[in-house]
Amino acid sequence: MENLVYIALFAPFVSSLFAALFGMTERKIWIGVVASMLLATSLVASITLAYTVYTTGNAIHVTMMDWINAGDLNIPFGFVVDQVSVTMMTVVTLVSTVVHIYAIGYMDHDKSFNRFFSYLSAFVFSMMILVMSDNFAGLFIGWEGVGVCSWLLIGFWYHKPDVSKEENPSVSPSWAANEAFIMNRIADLGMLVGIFVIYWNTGSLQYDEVFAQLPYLSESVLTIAAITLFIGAMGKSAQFPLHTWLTDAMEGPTPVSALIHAATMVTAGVFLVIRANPLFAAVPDVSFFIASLGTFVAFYAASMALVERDLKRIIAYSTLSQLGYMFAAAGLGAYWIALFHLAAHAFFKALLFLGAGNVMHAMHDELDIFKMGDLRKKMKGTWIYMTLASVALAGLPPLAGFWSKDAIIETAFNEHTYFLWIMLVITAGMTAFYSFRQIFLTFHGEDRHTALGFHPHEMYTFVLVAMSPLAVLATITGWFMKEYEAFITKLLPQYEMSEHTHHLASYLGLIVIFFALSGIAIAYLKYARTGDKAWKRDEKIESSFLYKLLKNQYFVPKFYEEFITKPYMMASEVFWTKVDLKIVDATVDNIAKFFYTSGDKTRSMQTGNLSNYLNWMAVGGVMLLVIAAISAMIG
Amino acid sequence: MYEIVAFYLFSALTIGLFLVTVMSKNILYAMTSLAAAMVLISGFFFMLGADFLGVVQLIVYVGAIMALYSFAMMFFDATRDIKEKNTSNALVFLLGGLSALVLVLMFAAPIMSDNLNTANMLINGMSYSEFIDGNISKYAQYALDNGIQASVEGIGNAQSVGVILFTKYLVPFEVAAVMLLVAMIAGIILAGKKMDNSLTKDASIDDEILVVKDEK
Amino acid sequence: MLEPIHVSLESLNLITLAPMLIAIAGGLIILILDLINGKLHKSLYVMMTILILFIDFGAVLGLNVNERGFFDVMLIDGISIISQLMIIGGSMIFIPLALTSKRFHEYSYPEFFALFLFMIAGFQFMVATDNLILIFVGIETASLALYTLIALHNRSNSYEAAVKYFTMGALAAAFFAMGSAVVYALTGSIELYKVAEVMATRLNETGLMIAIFGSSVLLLVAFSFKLSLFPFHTWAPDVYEGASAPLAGYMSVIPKIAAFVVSIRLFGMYIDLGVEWVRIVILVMAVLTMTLANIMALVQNDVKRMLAYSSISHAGFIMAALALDTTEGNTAIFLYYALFMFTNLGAFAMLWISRHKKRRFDKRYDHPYEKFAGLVQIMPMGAVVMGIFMLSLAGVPPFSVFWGKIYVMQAAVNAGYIWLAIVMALNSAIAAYYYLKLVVYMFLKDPVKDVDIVYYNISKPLMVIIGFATVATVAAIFYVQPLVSYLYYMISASGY
Amino acid sequence: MDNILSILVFFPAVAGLLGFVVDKESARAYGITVAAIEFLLSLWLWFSFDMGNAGMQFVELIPLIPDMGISYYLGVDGISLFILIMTTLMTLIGMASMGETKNIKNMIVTLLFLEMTMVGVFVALDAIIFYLFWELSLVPMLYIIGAWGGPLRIYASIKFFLYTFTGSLIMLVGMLFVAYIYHNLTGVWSFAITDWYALVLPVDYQLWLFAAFFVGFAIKVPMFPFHTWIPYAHGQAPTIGSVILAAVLLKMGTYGFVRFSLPMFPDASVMAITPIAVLAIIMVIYTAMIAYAQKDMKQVIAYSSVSHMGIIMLGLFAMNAEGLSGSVFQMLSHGIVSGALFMLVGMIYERRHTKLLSEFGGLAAVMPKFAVIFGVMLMASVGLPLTIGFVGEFLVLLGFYHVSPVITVLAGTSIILGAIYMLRVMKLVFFGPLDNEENKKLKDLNARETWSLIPLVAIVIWLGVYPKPVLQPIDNSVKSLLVFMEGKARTDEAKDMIKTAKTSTSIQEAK
Amino acid sequence: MIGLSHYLIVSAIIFSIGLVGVLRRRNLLMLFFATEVMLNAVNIAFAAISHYYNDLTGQMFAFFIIAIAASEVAVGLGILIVLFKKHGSLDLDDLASMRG
Repeated sequence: MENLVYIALFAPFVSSLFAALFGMTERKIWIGVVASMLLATSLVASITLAYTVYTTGNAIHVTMMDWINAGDLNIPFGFVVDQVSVTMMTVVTLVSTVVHIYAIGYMDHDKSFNRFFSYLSAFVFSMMILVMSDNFAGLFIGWEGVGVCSWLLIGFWYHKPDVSKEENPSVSPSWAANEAFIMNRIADLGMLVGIFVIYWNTGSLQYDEVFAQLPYLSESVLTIAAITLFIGAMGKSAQFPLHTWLTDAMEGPTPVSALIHAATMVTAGVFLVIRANPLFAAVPDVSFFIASLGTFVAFYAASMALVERDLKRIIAYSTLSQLGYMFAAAGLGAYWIALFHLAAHAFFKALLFLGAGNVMHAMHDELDIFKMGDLRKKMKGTWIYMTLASVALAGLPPLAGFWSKDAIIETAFNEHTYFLWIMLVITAGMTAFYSFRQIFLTFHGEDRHTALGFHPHEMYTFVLVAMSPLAVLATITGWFMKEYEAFITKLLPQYEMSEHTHHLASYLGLIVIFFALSGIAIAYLKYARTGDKAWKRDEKIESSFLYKLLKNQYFVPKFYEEFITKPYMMASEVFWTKVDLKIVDATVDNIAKFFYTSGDKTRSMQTGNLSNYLNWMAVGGVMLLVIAAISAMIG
Repeated sequence: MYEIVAFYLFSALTIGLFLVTVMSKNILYAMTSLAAAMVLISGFFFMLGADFLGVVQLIVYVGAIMALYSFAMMFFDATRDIKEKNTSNALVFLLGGLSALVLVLMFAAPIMSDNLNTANMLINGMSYSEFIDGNISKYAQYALDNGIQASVEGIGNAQSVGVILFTKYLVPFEVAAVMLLVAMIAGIILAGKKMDNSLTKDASIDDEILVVKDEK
Repeated sequence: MLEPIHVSLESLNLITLAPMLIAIAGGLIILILDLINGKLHKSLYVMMTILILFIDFGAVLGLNVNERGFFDVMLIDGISIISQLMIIGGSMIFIPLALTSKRFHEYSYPEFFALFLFMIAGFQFMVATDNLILIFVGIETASLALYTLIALHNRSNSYEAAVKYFTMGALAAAFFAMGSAVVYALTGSIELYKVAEVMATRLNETGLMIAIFGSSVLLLVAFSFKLSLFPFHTWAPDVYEGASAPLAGYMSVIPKIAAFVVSIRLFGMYIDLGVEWVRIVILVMAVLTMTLANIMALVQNDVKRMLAYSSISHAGFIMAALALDTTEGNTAIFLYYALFMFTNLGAFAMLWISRHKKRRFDKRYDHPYEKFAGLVQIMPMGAVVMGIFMLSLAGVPPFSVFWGKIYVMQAAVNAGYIWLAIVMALNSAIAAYYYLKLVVYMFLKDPVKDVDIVYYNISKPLMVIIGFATVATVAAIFYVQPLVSYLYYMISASGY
Repeated sequence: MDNILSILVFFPAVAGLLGFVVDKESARAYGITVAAIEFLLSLWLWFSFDMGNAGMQFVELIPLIPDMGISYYLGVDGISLFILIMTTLMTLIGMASMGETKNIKNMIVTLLFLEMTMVGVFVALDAIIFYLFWELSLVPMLYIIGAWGGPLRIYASIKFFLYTFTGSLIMLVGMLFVAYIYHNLTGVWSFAITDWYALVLPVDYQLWLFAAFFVGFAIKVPMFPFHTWIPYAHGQAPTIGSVILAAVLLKMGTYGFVRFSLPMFPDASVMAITPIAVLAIIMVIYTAMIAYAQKDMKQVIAYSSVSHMGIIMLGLFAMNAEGLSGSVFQMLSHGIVSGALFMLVGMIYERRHTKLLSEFGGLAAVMPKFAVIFGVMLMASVGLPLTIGFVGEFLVLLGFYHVSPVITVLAGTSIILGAIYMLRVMKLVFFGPLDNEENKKLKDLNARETWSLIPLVAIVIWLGVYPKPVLQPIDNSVKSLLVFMEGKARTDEAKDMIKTAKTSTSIQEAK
Repeated sequence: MIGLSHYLIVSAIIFSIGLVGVLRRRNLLMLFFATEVMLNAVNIAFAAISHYYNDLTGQMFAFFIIAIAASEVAVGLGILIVLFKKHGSLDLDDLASMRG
């Protein structure tokens, strides 16, 4: 079994190194193929492990070697394959494999093809470390590793110049990459502090040892640890207020968006909360805060998606929103539901992104859905996939999204947090609306793209075939919810709906479905029709305050720009030119200058005139005599 | 009584003459008054019983030194009035006054004391022998017996001076001879003709060789 | 009538006079040689001088510690022996610098060498006695010879230097004489060991403090002049500039050693007696000297003048050690000078070999910094050697002056004067700037265009001397231990 | 080879002297060979180093000036061993990577002398010998900056020299005072650090002495507000100068704290935690911000050095094994990473003769190898896990958290601010369109440059993934140091604050 | 009765006069006169102290001071002569080529 663990872990690493070897040479398709095969190997290993864990019910624990030993601190490279991590492993490797294969098609014209695969596999490797590690430090390795890979991949098209865009502070891929990295770093600091708190209070960073110690820790320690760890999670999972990077990250290539910014990396935060569930369960206040924040983000992101024109950014907002759902579930204690939604979301969201990638590919990187319309005739396969994924996202049965999302909403109801429940229900409606707004504007309605000179064409067939597993999973995942529950609750706490909720479950489900359907209906009425009733841009709405507010993302990026970035730059400049050069350095120089000028002044006693010298001598002598006389008289 | 008169007279005269020496604009007056004052100083010496010193004062100072000065004065052609720019007279006199004040204060202190006399005797008696234990020199013996006294019954000042100069102070005396030799050599070579041309400045004697830096 | 006095020869302990007599006899021999044959080359005289000094050195080495001679006028104690050794040793390094490839005025006189030997005899008398008369006569013998040696360089600046030195020296002599008179008045003696004893009994007498303070001040003025302490230092830069480079280097070390010995005897006595006031005055002067000389050295344009100020500053350093009045402090004085001597003479010798007869770089200065610009490109070895001297002067380990510096500072710390050690440290830091300035010119700048730097004055003997100084500077770490233990032994043996 | 340390110290010096004879054309090869031999010698030292022994090893003791208590006393422990190896390594690599240099022979000889002084500082166990090498190291550096530097080189080099010199003189007074106390108590003069360790000083003495040593070390580190020499020194120094300066010379300051301040003045050190921590976070935050405002690539890295040194300082005063080991490890990490970054900047400077960020852009396209290595070093610099930079920074922050969570959080902003300025450099230099014509002709790294950087990349990753071979001996020595400090501390606060590791070896061994 | 103090005070006054002379004289020859004045003042002091102590040492000192004064004059005049030959003036205000 250990070998399988290492295979699952290191196959992507090998893939990355292999691609990196050819990183500076010209594009070779077979590198993509090899990388995909290695990823598939990892997938197979993960599935085998999953099966083993499923059948035996025991976690597999391996320790590779020591990493850091200092003082009493002892951090090994240890990996644990249990129900939670194996779920993540399977999801990650599965989506990655699909994305790798997809990328062979998507990136086929890019001259940095090889480099891309190197980065992508490296990302998978980091993600595997993140999910498999048996201690917080290992988690942090993966945590930072995915951050770097994300940085590399967002900024993959580094050569693009900075172009300022209205409403949107992101100026170029490299800018977005940096933003993502730095935002994540802010959160990582929180996470580091969490690790420190844990270490100094438990003496270890191993999950099992830490969790075993939890009962002995004081409330305040637990609270601080939970809050700081959650800050880490907020960054990676782009929760408010650290969310702006995620939409900007859409500057990266679409497979990256699918893999990193939808399916895997952004869910790391959720994973952390699930992983550290004993800790979070011990501090209900923090958990409730997490749930509230999650709900808020779900709504907040969905609201911004309502008016977005950029295909990928809409999906990004929806990702944000769904992450909010996951946090809501995790915060309410329904960890396994959160994990289940995480997996389901990974499948349909990756599918959605890959579909968007197809559209982009077809539209020559044009992303404005206002410039599309009626693409379904030319891109049938993509249309089907995206519609399927959107239905799943909107939460309509029998697709995956319905089961998981419904369970979350039900949980909110069950916990008597009705406000959260209402918000989540409304958000579900909004989700359906914006998903289908996007589908309709892209694939239905009037043909707007031909006039603009686009001649879209369908993606390669093998790409479409490669996407099929995701489509299948997006459809069927929900059907296995009960079995999964049985599997996962061996590790995670069981979440039981109360009798009351159970009773109302079907009604609750119906309410959600109703909201979703009405969202779709509105979207259809507004965007899907052709002819006279075809959708037109409405100046009035677009100039309304609410629209502008949403369009500008509640002015949060603007706020950051004006109140953090610019002041920081100004402060840096002031510190350098005013404080460091004018005060600190000048002080030192002035001390030196003082000596020099006083040297010049003292030098003037050296007039060269003997008479002055004699005067000096006499002055010195007589003064000494006078001092002698005075001091003799005094003392 | 006449001692008091003589003292005040000499004092007033010497001070006056020295004042002329330092204040006069005419170098001749300055020198003459200096010589006169020195003569008067020898008067002090005679009054104090230092006959030999008085004679030396007259011979060396008034005779030799003043003669040297007058030759020098002739050489420098300095008989006319000297123009001096005295920029900070106030400072000068302040310093002079202060130093006079402090020195007077110092000397007005009870320097002589009974204490001292006994101490002095004690020293003369005792400590010569202490340093070189067991090797008491003859002179020490002598001093032990007689003390180095200025006036001893039946011995003139010149005699005592002679004794002390050629016993105890023989080394300084000989060193003074060397010093005079040095002064003589110095005077001769400095005033000599050879100093008129300077080898130090004259490059023509051995041309400065310029090593021209290699052009690379 | 006086009985004839019989004095046995042994009781005179004539051996104590031997070293000085050798020097004086040597001077006379040179004068006689000149009389017999006036056309002898200077190299003969140089070698003669070295030989005489060699014998002199041997004679000093043969002396026993703590002897008195000649009616107790001569005092051969530890410090007189080590100071004589240093004086003679320093002179032996100095005198071969006469063997330049170019002719300079002073060396054309055989009298130069005779005067030089008389001067050394003067210094030796000065340090080998505690009789104020002999000290005075010794000082004057040496000084008069030194004035002449300066003037013999024979150009306008050297006369000026000689006049300034002479005039101020005369004033200092008057102060010394007056100080001695006060001491004599106070104690009835002019022999320091007696003075100390009598003064100790009189310290408590009312109204006498003013005379005690006054006597110390008058003597202090005289020796501060010799040691070039602020504000009596004003002659030093001008005299060093006017004198020839080797003589300036010589003056910055040897006469000061002699003056320090007398100062130790004099002011050590006062401090020992418990006249704390003297210590305070000396400390204040020492601190002012090192600081002001340092900051004035900062702004100099001429290397020689800079070195002049630097040696004033070093003198301040050492004067502070004197004020400590501990055995270590006194050892520090000699150790410092012993180590400083090589470096400083070496540095001045480097200036000497670069001396032109005409000022090629500057109207006024012989050795402006520009002259040394880019020296490393023209004469790498010369630049390195000069650089080592500069670093040594700045107190960079392991070069010689560093060891002196830490010994002085350690002595200050041990005596409880930590503030003094810190002042010394800060002064060393200031001083580093101007030494570094020359290093920067030599190593980091390009040569001034159109002016050829030439090692005009170099000759084999000079190279040997500089080589010797360099080795002594660099390898100081190896001989500091014997030196320290010897000096410490000698000084503690003589009770200081 | 019991006298391996002497050989290590004097081999480069002797080689430097002999180097004067070597022909100009072959000087570089000579230098590299000598540096390589020296490096191998230091590796040999490592291999024959007894990992289990926390005390001094390879001790050599020759009384030099017994009357002053000065002896030639060398030895290494886990702390100095790796700094020493890093010194020889960085000298070797710096020399190997050196581009076209005028007066190459002088440079090589100077570097060899510099190497002697640097090695000397890290192996000296006698305060005066330490001071000797410490001061002597200024001279070659002065020459390197002054002779091969930029337009302001003379100002920069003098500033460097005088600043450090002033500080170290104050330190010298401190040393002399310690020797004096030692003499008072024992009647023996000694400057041997190990002898001094035995001194238990009153707290007020400790404070004063700590302050005296602090001035010397803080300027070298350089701590705010004594840091202003470093932008000039780096800005003007040639590449090799910056590499050595950042990699080794700065470490002398922090090493001094470990070797002198902590064990000799445990109580004062504990009292100084807060002030030093405040200075350290100012260093971390303030200089990181300044680094962000820089227009010159090299200045960014120069200021980033100061910022990272702040982290090291913080770790030194964490008073627990985690922080202290982390700090020492961070010294190595910073040495290698900043050295490499300076080398990289130097390489680009050689090509374009400018370091201004505005001149560049899009270089990743024309210089991919360069970009990759720069990226690796950048990531190590911002402390990415599995690179060398993380281990130290993590341990330091972890360790200091035990002392003060608030300060740790503030210092922890270095991982954010570091990312901000480093990524800015990355973006401005490597990303964006390649629109400057001159940049289009740039050539990627040649074989020499690549091969001199690859070992560093390898070390960065090796020690990031498996730091144990290095961390273990460091940790051993650090633990015994802490045990020693706790045993020696007089005040209760100090005893409370110094946290010895549970796994520490006994006090016996510490002595 | 004339005591020691009287003599010493006269000596002090003359010494100060000499000092004033040294300070205010700009002509080197006249300046030398002033130094002679100072030395003479000291001589008076020594002779007087010697007398009152009934001890010859003071006279010896005075004797040597006279010798020293004589040598100083010789050397001083020698230097003045070369200086005068060079500068044609004895005014020390003209002697300031070295300064700073």
